[in-house]
Amino acid sequence: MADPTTYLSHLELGEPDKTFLDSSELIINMGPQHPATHGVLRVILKLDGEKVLGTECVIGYLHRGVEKIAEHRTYTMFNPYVDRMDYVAAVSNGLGYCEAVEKLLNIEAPPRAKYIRVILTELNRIASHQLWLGTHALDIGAMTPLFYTFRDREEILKIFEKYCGARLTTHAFRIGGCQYETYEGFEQDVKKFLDFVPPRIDEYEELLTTNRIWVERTREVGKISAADCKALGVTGPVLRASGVKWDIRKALPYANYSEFDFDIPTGANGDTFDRYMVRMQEMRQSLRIIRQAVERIPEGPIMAKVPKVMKPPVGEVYHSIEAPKGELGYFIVSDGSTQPYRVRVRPPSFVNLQALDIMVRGQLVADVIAVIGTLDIVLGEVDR
Amino acid sequence: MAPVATGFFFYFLSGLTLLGGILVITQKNPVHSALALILGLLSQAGLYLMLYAPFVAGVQIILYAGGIMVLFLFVIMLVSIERTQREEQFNKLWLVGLLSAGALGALFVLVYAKGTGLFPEGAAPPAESNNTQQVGQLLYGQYMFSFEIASLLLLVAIIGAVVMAKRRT
Amino acid sequence: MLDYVTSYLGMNTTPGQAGNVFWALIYILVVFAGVSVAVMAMNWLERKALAHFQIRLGPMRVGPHGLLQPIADAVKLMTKEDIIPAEADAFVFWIAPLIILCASFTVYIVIPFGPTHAITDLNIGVLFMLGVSSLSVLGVVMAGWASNSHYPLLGALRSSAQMISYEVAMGMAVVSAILMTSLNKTGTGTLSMIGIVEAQQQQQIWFLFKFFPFGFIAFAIFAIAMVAETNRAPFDLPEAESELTAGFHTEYSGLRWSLFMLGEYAAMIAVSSIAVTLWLGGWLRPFPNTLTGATWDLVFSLLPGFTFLGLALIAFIGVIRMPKHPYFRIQTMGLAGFAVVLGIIGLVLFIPPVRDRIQDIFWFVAKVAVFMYLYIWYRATFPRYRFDQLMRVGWKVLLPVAIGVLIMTAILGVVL
Amino acid sequence: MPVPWESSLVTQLKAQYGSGIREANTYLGQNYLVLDPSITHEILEILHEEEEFEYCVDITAVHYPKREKPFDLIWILYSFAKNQRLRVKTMLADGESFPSSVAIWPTANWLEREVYDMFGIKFDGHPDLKRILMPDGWKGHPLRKDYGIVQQDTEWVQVNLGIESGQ
Repeated sequence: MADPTTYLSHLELGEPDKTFLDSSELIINMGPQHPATHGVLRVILKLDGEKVLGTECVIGYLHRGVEKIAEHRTYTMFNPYVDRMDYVAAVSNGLGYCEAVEKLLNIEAPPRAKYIRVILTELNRIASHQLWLGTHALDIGAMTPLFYTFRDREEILKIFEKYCGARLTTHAFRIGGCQYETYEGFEQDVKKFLDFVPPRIDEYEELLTTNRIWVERTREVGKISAADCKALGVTGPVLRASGVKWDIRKALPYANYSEFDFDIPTGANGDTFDRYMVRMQEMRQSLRIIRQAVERIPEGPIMAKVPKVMKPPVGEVYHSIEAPKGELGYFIVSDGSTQPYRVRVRPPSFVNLQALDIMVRGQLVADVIAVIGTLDIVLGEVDR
Repeated sequence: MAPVATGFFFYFLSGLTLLGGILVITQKNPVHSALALILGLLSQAGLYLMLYAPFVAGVQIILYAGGIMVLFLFVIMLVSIERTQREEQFNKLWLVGLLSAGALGALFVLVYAKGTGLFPEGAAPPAESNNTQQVGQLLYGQYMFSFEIASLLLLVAIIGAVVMAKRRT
Repeated sequence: MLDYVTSYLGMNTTPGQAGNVFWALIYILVVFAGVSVAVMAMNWLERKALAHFQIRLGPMRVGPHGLLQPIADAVKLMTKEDIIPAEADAFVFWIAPLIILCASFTVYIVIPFGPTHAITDLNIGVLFMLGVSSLSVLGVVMAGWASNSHYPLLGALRSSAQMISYEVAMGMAVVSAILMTSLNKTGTGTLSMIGIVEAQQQQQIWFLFKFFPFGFIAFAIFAIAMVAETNRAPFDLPEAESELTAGFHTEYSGLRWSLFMLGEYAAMIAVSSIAVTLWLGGWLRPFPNTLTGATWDLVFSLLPGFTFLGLALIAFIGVIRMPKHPYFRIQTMGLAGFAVVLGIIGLVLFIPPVRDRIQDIFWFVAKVAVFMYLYIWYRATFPRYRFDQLMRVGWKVLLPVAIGVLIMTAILGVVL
Repeated sequence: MPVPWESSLVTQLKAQYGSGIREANTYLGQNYLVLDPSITHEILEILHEEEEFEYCVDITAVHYPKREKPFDLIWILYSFAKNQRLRVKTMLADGESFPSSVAIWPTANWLEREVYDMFGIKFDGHPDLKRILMPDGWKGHPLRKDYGIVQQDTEWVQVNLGIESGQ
């Protein structure tokens, strides 16, 4: 492994404060094995005491070459692979990929399939946010919320398991609709979950939102302005917490999101606390969407007429959805054969992670942890 | 309540103090020096206890060993150890060193020879129970002025430190 | 020989003051063993209580309800490989955990579990306790430095700054309690731990409630500072797991690591004991002045026995609720045995001579146990402070308030 | 089939650059421009400065080994104000480098590094052009079509991992 200092050569680092001790800067290698880097992220920190002068992310430890694999699989065969990128929001990944291929094939999923997709995707969003909340709180030192969120996430995973037999990498959707009809009692299960989870979200908030230490640890930490967000391509809750009311579900609706009534929660300061509040609100909005969807879900087929052998016409398409972490896009090039010529995944975590450096400059080591947590990255998606 | 093995403990603690002192100046690694200094300070606290001055002993532990030495270590840890280890440990002023050591020795001998009157022999040790009160009454009564002057000195030092730290901006 | 052994029994003083070396040794052994057992019990209790806070079960495998888990842990830690990193300063690395352990255990010399149940009673008792417990920071700093690694070094820097800062506020709060002792008939205060409790007895009030709210504020400051002093959540920055992996003891393993843990828990019990002694009336039972008379004395003296009987009952309920599967037979028997032992202890505590002797210790331990529970509660509830916030709380909030309380206590003491 | 994209932007660009705008089409409701490499960087700047495409969604490439200019370099842009997405495409020869757009969109930093890592396209003026997902010192650019799916840098694996093969 190369000397960490070489990685930092290009950074324009501020001079450390000159003290009478003239303490030399400390270079700390955080990760790839570290309890708070959420996987195998490696961050090289340049410190003056505890103050961060600069960071450099070293990623790729989990690189599996998903995009290369896609070129050697048929469209259908590649579908399960996308679940392995953002594995805590596998359903969203599948939705994005299926819709992109459907667009390329110029087919449309039937209404019932769309409703099922929306219900499962929004459930997955809640699950992803719950996992984020638990680990983020754990990073900042509050142990207990982790177990509460995992307890409640379990209910979502149970619904997934009953629906498609898998809990994490669900492979819930197929190109053209859904493989499975909902199971007996699906709607009851979802409705039960809708009644059961809002008090639980209140419970998390009770533990954290009014906790003075939590507020002090998150307010004014890792601030990022709306302009910086746009310039760095940061999307999702991070962008919304900086005050930009932009959500692909509203801006460029996909599936049948345009039929539902929901709000886009935004923050004002763009700090860690705002991002926390935005995600908490998003969970409640997702519940709203699911409630509407469950009440209105129509009868009918769940699979469109899809050719047995998928050969999309020559052309390319870019389709993106609002994954729990931000804009998840698929750029697919077809050469008219059964295999995609090129699949490019635009991963939200990868792009958002770029903002880490400007978010932590001049702050303390403890804030780096808080900011990594608040960016809500999944290394499987960063490295693909 | 005769103390147990007074003689043994006196020599033991004195020996430790001397050992600590010697190690402080001979150790190359500043952290080891600081640790030796702590050893010396702690055994001094033991000597104070033997002099029926438990309050002074307690203050010695809490201030020197617990407070000041931690700050020492704090500073030492921030300084590059490798550099200090390469440096020459003793400078070459043998003559001055010998002279001052001789002068100090002479002073000790002088005091020992002439100063017997200063140390009343067989003075009854003060009762241990109100030692703290006595220290307090002396400090805030008889030696009030010098005590306050000393605290003023510390205040000056604090202000100086703040000024030095502020200047860099 | 026998005379020498029995010579102490009739005395009304601690063995240290009596100069009785033999009994002092016995006391030291008893306290050392007791504290070690308490640390193990605390270990089990913390994991169990924390687990129940977090809707988990906690240890369940080793022994009934994980009761033998601390022993299993101890065995595991002792048999683990003892690693000294190649780049470490071996001597300092070796001595650092010993310093922490010594500092935490030496403190117990002056802790009064009862009017005569202390190893000795120094007349600088409180000063001695603060001084010796402040030495443990040396161990932390040395451990962090000797590991020759960045994370431990940062942990050591944090902890030395933190412990020194909070010691100041802590000392101020302690001084205001000591001032209260000087408000007795003779007008002289005391630093002796036993003397402080006796002063509360004479003045017929726990210092917690004296000059309300000033006694209470001083106590609160101490209660906060002592959490910081022992590096526990929410002030556990030196060993902040998510930031510095394990802080100053990142490079330690096996037995040496367990010495750190032993020292930490022993220090927690020790500082809680100071708080109990200074503000909560030490070994005095609740309401010694309002609920007087032979009947109340009897009622309160029966409580220790009932406490153990209650614990036995809980264990017995556990036995009943054990699954009936033969796989659990040994565990059920073990738990039943534990219940019987608890019950026997409870019954023994009803025997009048034992009852009278054990009361003081019972109340002292019960009060300390409340603090131990608070430690667990904090850990389950609070996020961690950031370093600058920690310093701000210490220097800009706790210290000025402590000085203000000190001044007010002095004024009220003279006026009233 | 792609249909011509009619808009004021296209008209304006065509008026200014003429044949440099090789295609301006809409396919499946998605607009894209195919530009001559010599003017692409300039147009990207114009799109950012004047047309409010302030969000660079993605930068990627596609490899067509049989073509004369084998690389498609693709920018996906988005305008918050217009709520419009736009794809800009240009073609590059192997070994040809292209001006970096980090100065236009800072987000291009990592995205261009990934393109370099996966395709070997160099970006001039990039502040820190080095591999991002593959290890430093790896030979070959995996997403090129001539790079086999089980191919690996055997030498790197032997030196750095101390094993014969990563497969």
